[in-house]
Amino acid sequence: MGKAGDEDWGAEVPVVDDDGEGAFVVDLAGFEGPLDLLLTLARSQKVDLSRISILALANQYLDFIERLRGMRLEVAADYLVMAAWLAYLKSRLMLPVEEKAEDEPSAQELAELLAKRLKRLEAIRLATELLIARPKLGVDVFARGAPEAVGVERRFVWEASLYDLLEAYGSQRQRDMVRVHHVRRRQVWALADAREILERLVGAIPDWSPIEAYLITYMTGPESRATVRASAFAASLELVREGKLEIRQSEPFAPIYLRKGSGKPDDGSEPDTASTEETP
Amino acid sequence: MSRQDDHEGHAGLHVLKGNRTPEEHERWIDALRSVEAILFAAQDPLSVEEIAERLGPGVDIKRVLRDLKTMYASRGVNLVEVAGSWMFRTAPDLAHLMRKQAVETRKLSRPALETLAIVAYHQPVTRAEIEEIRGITTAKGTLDVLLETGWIRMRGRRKVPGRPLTYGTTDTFLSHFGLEAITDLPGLDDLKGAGFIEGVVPQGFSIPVPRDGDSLLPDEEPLTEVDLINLAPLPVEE
Amino acid sequence: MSRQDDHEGHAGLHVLKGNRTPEEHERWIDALRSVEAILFAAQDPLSVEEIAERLGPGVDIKRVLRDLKTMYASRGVNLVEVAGSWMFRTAPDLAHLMRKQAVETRKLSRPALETLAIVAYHQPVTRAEIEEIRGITTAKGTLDVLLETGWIRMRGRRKVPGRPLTYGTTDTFLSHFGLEAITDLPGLDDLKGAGFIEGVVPQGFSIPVPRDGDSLLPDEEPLTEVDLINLAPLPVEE
Repeated sequence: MGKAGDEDWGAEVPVVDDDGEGAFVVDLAGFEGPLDLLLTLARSQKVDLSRISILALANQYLDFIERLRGMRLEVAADYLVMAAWLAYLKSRLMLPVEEKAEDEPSAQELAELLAKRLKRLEAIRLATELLIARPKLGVDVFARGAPEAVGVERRFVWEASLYDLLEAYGSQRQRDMVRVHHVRRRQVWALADAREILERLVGAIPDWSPIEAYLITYMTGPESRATVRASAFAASLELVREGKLEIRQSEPFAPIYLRKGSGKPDDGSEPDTASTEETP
Repeated sequence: MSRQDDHEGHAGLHVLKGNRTPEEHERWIDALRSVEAILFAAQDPLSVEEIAERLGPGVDIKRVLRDLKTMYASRGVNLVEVAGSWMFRTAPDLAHLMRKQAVETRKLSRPALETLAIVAYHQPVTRAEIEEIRGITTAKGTLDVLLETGWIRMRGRRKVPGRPLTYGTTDTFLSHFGLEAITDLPGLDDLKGAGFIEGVVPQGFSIPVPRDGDSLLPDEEPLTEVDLINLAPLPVEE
Repeated sequence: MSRQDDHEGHAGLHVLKGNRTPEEHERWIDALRSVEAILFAAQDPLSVEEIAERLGPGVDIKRVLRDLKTMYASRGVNLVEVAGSWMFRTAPDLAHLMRKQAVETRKLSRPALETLAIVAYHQPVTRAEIEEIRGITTAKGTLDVLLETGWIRMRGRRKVPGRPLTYGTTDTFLSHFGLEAITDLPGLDDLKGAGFIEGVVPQGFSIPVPRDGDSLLPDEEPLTEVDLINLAPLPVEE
């Protein structure tokens, strides 16, 4: 009684427990409580439970408990409680019919209640038998051993409206406009930029050097070559006019050479400057 | 294997032909084959609604099920209704062949089985009521074990002082014991016949008609969220 | 449902009676039912030997299997032999019942919408061209999703080094977006008018007039058969 877990799975129940103080407590294994013991005793009367002699049953029960105690075995408390109750019932049953108190059942009624409780326990026992006798799934009958799973086929219905589409295209191309503008700016060498760079570079180089040498680092790709050359050349002419730069080209399409100017504004007498040409 | 013209090939199907036009018959055969396939493939019982969902409209599934049940009644595999759902199972009389198939199942102890039966026949029932019938204290573990099997569940709380938990059975219980409904519990008539159902016995002594369904009785109240967390059965140790 | 005397109840079984004595017939029915049940409950296909082990001696299992196979040939479930082992499987023609169609509505992502719009306006267009217009790398998945919608298709290959694929829209695209023809897509002025493009439009900014028709342009070449196999879109992951 009162043990959890393993017992519920049909594990062995010890018949006798050592309570740790030397005395043995009869667990009355095989009997599931006093009611069960009573039912077992009642069955031995071999009569219909509703016509059973509760008096005889009470005597049997008390004898049984007495025998256990005679064997100097400790009996679990609830069996003793039942024994006490049965002794009381027995004494009342044996007395002549007493005056019945209003709110108290008579001894006969108590006996009937006990008989009915026993009958009910027996009924549920029978029902348990019937229930466990049924073919059980996974024990007697079997479900599909290799079930075929239902594959879920996801189908997507895509949603987008023409509005979504046009809005996406419009804003996409709008971004595109801004972006293209930026790219142009990077790809064109502004005159001012070219002038600033030439001023800085030429100051560092004392003698004639080809213009390409100054510009090579800025000609990052074929598409930038033309703009770098054009802007640099235009800027160089301006710098020559201001006397900050001297420029020389031996013949058309020949390399253009630059060097630091005298610092005086150009008077136009330098012959080389006129014949220069931009590379196409 | 042309289904259309080979009468012999239809095997069991042609016996159910009845008075149908060839077209109706063909549709009928299609319906039978389809439901047969769907149920045969499934491990768990399927409700009429679940079958209908797979089949699409226009099929009298209940009739198909009835016909299939008849067709399979004598076979090694039977079509059975369990808790309102349908499934194929091996025939009970062939259990001896199936022993090998049986996975090592732990057998419930007597007290646990008895408690299960009380929950089944008396539901909704409180622990105190179970103890009253059995005349013995029910170990806490017993109900836990039963909860763990998935055969019983906590339904709610009885509206009496102390608000004790009420227990009832589940669909898994019905399915395991091959019951169509809780009213199919064996011996129910005997119990009624013995006068345990009617109010002839004093209060608290009757074996009530087992109540089906999930709906709570007037004297029950639902579990609260806190209950559901606190009462979640702990896994039972092996 | 007594199996012994109800001929009708045997359903498919009686057609195989042949010239047997009643006793032989009964044994035969038993064998059929047993094998049927064993195969039904088995987790894996079973060989003749494995079935024999379960049934005990005296049964011609190969014949039983052959008879069962015939009986089930026209049914919703078939008995099939796989690598020398036997199993029940749902009939191949009912495969559609074994799948559940889950229809989900999904919204196209922003990148997908933009890409779709570019394909619509600029078709035939290559992936590199889409990327150039969007100024961003287009994920492979984006085009796959669009192919899966059925709104764009691979038209052919551009006759340039690398032979890149060209994409265009489909008739499904037109019908989904309620367009009679691709040329119905609004032009720059309409887009500006509707406020889809705002502000000053720089010089040289243009929106192409979408080209209609399935026929390839002079700079396109058709897809080869190998393309069609290799490029079949894979199902889109969740």
